[in-house]
Amino acid sequence: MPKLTMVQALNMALKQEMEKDDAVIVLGEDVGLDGGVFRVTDQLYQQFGENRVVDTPLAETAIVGMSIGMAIYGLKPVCEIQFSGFSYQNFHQIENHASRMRWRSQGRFGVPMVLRTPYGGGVRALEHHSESREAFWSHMPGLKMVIPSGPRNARALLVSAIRDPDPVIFYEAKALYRAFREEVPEEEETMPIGKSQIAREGNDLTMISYGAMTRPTMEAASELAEKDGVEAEVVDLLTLSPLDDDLFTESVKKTGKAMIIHEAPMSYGPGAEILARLVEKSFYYLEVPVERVTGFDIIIPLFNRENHYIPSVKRILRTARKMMDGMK
Amino acid sequence: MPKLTMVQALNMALKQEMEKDDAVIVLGEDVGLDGGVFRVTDQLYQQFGENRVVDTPLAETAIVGMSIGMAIYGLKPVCEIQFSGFSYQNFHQIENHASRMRWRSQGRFGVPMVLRTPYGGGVRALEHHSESREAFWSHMPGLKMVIPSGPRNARALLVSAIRDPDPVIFYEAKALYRAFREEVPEEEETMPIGKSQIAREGNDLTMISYGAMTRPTMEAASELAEKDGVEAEVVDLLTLSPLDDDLFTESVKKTGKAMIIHEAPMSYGPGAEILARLVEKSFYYLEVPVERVTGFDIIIPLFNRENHYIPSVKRILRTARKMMDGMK
Amino acid sequence: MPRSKIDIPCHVDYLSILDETGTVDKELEPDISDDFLLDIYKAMVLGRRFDERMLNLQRQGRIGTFPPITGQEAAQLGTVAHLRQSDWFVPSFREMVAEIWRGRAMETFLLYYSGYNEGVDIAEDQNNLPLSVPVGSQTLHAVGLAWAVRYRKKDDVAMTWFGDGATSEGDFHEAMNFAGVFRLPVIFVCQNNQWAISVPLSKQTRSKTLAQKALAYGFPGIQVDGNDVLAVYTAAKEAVERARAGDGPTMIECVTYRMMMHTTADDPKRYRSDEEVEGWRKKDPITRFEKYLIDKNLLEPKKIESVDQEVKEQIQQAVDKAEKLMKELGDPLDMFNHAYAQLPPHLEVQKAYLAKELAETMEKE
Amino acid sequence: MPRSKIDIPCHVDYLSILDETGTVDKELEPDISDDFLLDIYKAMVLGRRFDERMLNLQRQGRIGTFPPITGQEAAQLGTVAHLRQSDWFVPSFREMVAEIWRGRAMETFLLYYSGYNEGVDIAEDQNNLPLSVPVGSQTLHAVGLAWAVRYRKKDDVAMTWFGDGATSEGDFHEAMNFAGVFRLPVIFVCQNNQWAISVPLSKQTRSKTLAQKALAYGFPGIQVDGNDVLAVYTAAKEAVERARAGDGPTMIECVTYRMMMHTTADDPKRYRSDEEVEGWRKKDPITRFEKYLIDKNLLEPKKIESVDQEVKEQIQQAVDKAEKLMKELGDPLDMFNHAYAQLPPHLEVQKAYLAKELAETMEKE
Ligand SMILES: Cc1ncc(C[n+]2csc(CCOP(=O)(O)OP(=O)(O)O)c2C)c(N)n1
Ligand SMILES: Cc1ncc(C[n+]2csc(CCOP(=O)(O)OP(=O)(O)O)c2C)c(N)n1
Ligand SMILES: [Mg+2]
Ligand SMILES: [Mg+2]
Repeated sequence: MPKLTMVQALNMALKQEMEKDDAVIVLGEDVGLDGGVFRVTDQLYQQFGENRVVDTPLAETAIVGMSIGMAIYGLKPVCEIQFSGFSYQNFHQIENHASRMRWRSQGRFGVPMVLRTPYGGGVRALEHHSESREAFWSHMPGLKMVIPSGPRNARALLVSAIRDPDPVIFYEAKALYRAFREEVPEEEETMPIGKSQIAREGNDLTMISYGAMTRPTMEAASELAEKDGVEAEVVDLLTLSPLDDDLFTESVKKTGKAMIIHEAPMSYGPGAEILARLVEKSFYYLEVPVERVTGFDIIIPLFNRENHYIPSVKRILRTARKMMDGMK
Repeated sequence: MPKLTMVQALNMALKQEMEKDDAVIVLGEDVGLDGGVFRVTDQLYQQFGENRVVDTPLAETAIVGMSIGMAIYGLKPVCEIQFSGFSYQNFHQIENHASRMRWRSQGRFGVPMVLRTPYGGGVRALEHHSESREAFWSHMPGLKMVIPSGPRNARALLVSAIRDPDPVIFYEAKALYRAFREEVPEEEETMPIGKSQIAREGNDLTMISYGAMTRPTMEAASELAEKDGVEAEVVDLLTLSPLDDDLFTESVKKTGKAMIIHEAPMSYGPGAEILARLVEKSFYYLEVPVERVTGFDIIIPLFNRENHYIPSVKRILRTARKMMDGMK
Repeated sequence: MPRSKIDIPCHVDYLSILDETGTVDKELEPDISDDFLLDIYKAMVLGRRFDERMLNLQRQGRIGTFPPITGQEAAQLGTVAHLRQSDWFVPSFREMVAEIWRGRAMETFLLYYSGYNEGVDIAEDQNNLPLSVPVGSQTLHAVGLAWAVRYRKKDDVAMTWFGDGATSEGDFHEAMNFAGVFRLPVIFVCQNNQWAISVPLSKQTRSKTLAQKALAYGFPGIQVDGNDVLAVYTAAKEAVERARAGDGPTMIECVTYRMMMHTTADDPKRYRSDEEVEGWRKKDPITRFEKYLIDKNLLEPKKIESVDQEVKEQIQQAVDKAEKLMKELGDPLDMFNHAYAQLPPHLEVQKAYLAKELAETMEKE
Repeated sequence: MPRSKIDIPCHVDYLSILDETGTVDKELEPDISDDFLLDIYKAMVLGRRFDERMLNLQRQGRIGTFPPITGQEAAQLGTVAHLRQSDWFVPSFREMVAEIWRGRAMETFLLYYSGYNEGVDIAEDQNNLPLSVPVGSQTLHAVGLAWAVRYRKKDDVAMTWFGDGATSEGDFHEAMNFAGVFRLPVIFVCQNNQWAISVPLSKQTRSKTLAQKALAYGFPGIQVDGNDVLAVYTAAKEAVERARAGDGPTMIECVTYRMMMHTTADDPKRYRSDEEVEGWRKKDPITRFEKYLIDKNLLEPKKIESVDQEVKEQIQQAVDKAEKLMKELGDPLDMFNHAYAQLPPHLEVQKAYLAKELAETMEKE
């Protein structure tokens, strides 16, 4: 199995799906000759030509609006919005249309599109290039919101997203694009959308995270095991909507303690919903208050300070230890 | 004191602020001669002329983008987006600019604008005219998100919003526009943004709500008192962001039980954050799981079915009784 | 060439064939079969009468808010008449008679405007998008459909309707630009009815015509008398032919008038004069078309009456059918239908919650 | 008047005064004082040298990603040169030398592109908006500022810059339309540098010129040789005068070229040929302006050298200052500054949380 970065794994998913199904069309700004500013669509233009890999004018609303039309027709557009910070330009096309066309047309027209977009900080980028606003999409009925945490699941989930009959918002953590490699099988591999996974097993504490934050969470869990003798169970959500609340509530029923880690601002962020589900489904198992380790409720600072904004291993550990100490 | 509907009270707030301060400008679609499709700006055009009450072309992004420019200059634009369902057209202007211009300019330029918009169901309207998506705005750092629940506080909060140095999203419940009258003093009255209030006192159960849902919540509380001998305390949030979590956590410390009522879809909705704060600040006082009575995670149906979507008195009561029964 | 004039293509035609008195310009008269002329005529009358009936029902509280189309029948039918079954129909919210032409059953309007989701009912073989409320936004879907059509090597077209107000939206701009860049088979039909709710065209744009906006995107725009069904038909014919031939998009500005209120929730007396409305009444698209058909010996007073009768019967049948359907439809649980291709677990839970609530209520009653 | 041509105003000029060889068209030569000509020249050289130095620093990893401006000095300075202190400056993200002209300290660029929020530092008396990254979005702020200027009965103007790619965004359309409808004192300066990252103009629009897009909004557009500072200056002068006189907006399309990568994160070799770039190098705005100033006896080889020297010293001072500042600045707690006019309680809590974390870390170290 080749060892691939997440960029390469995503590229593989697109390439293979395009080879299999001529309804799959890639479109967006600079996705063609340039191969995308992060190179996720590298060489697709050369292989499939300009009718399959479409460089569009600079207009996010149109990219999404056109994708909706293409999807209604029966194609499977995979559009790229260059940075999630510019996906608010097309917010209304998703809220007003993509998420409800199936409902509005009483089942006549589905919108099997994928909106891929890089999100999150950690790559020393300019303003608007480091935000995490996955909560917006997660709150929209009719959408699916997927966030992989590494090359292998990124590839498998993107394939599933492309084949999904409903619109999928697919957030790619920039910080993971080239952070590490994983073995990714050449053969077809999919993963169910709407299912989380246990990234690490443990009985003492449940740590719930997703996307880029899965890594520092895993690191923190390792350190807890090594230094504190605490075995944390790490849940990697993978899909935020529909949210798989079975897996993490089961985990908490076992550990009695939960913390949630994300980059997005805390207030009204994804952690709130996870916390709410925990209370609704496993209240009587909770030994201590659920904790959230998240971005602050401010605009993420320019990159010189961003590592003080984004939850670090240290910050995760601090909270985890506080929770465990509270138990002594 | 005159007894006014919420529409009249809002109109009074605008009129009086415009009389006091020539920096206050009203703009939007049909706000001029027509007085707004709900008549909130009625007669302002006649009184203040087309330089103060500006009928704009049909373009929400421009209405907001232009308001941002006006506010940077030092004016106090109060723009109307005809229905909150069309405020996603201007989502990027709020996310990319209004909410962060003060921060981006390191304090040089504030954006003292108000975006008024009707939200919510219950008025037998067309598609896109009945949604509640206040969670979007509440999750954006740099904004304030205000939702009054009646004529008097609507008037006072709108005055405060206009005078606020930061951008305020001001959601007006359509269902309340003409639902009832309240005495509203002619004299200036403001209310602090960021403060909730106790709409009804009680020791048995805390019901947390805001906007249009405050009414059925109050009704349910009355019925609980009358029929069940249960005294519910009702918290009317008034501001969703910044969220006043002191008031409702204090209440829950007293009652030990909390339920949250809103029209917005449940998942990743405002209730999740309120629930999270309750857990973080009053976990050890919670006797039973916090309950959410909310809209479903689907597009609100066309009006024939909407009363089965929007939380009703009956539905609120059902949950409240379940919570109280659980205690017996 | 220091200060020189750039030679930009800036040609915009105005087309009028049947004048206000119903006199036809023989040279420009389009070649339309008698049957088809009568089909269009009947549809125009149907649209008018149905509008009146809906207004009536609305005033009686039997249906909710809706946007009347009176005055815009020619603009809608002259354009939609060119579409084949397989072409894509992408309406805004005021294309009632065009929707009927495309096969939408009349009773579905009554259901829709009574708040029944079942008011949208599109057969698998109908390439008709459901009506779209967010102004201007649907034009982009037409662009995507047209792109797909071409990708699949079909010669279908996508036709999309919108108002004068819609030309101010960013979505319109982006749709026009994409259509131009990709040279797509889209026809942009602007029903310039002079008003966007209370905002007159003069406050909407400083452009002399709306048609000329097409020039900014490198494709043709034409302005037509939108109350002259022959002119609209002719312009649309050219546009559709161009699109089918692979020669790209066209924008057609139909100059017409919104004779009624914006929607039944609106009171136009607040912002426009009766005189203005009366002035436009003289330009009625049906009266002049009737005159034309009489002159052509295709219509006589008795036939007019019989068309009217026939149409009214159809409408009555639709009303009856709708009222019957309303009694059968409306199961609240159906609100969960079509949220996704497959209902996800959390919605199963929520649906069960509602089912239980409904059952309990039943029990008590 | 059945099928008639509509007489629409569709005039677009192309203006060029100083050709590629530096030869001036005497008739059109603008009347600019010698001192001012030299000021502009110095600013152009400063812009070029600073760009080069930034690139150098970036390659050494001393600053982060930034968008070079080389080749666009004339377009920026020929326009901004007309602004008074009280006028409103509304840039995009590639107006480095225009920003310097407006008084932005050079060290702030280095701070900004090193990820320091302090890299934005605008004095109270500077009506300069901070740079704006979301393409096209800032044009609307210029419209709002211009509206406010007029409301306050001032004769200031708002000038806003954007690229060729930006003309595809809905925001651009809406800004142009509002400016036209309200007849506002805004000048829209399009730096058509032929590329939007990897997308060439031909894929951005099918319009022959970008200037003609103004016609869709009922106001004038002009295309100029954007590498000819005299032509840019002249067109901007007309536009600014018109705006100050209350005669509304103008769009100026400066035809220029992005000589470098889009940003330092970009590799243009992936999508454009070296020949194309070399072709444009011959049209360099500085070389030809130098030739003009030499011909006018305002410049001689020694003076050129001394300007270069002066500029390099200024740059070195800025670099030194920035490096010093970077050592002083950067308190993480400052990230809570300016979130709101007054920090709300929940942010006080979050700030305290960070303060505690920082203190603990200090302790440990
Ligand atoms: C994006 C958006 N903004 C506002 C509205 C509210 N609204 C509905 S129709 C309308 C006016 C539309 O005018 P025009 O485009 O001329 O079409 P007409 O109503 O005249 O057919 C407005 C403002 C809407 N539906 N969508
Ligand atoms: C709304 C938005 N979409 C995408 C981007 C990413 N992006 C930054 S610059 C750019 C190209 C801009 O091209 P143009 O307008 O011609 O300006 P230039 O870079 O040539 O100066 C793109 C796509 C962005 N900053 N904003
Ligand atoms: Mg109209
Ligand atoms: Mg460019």
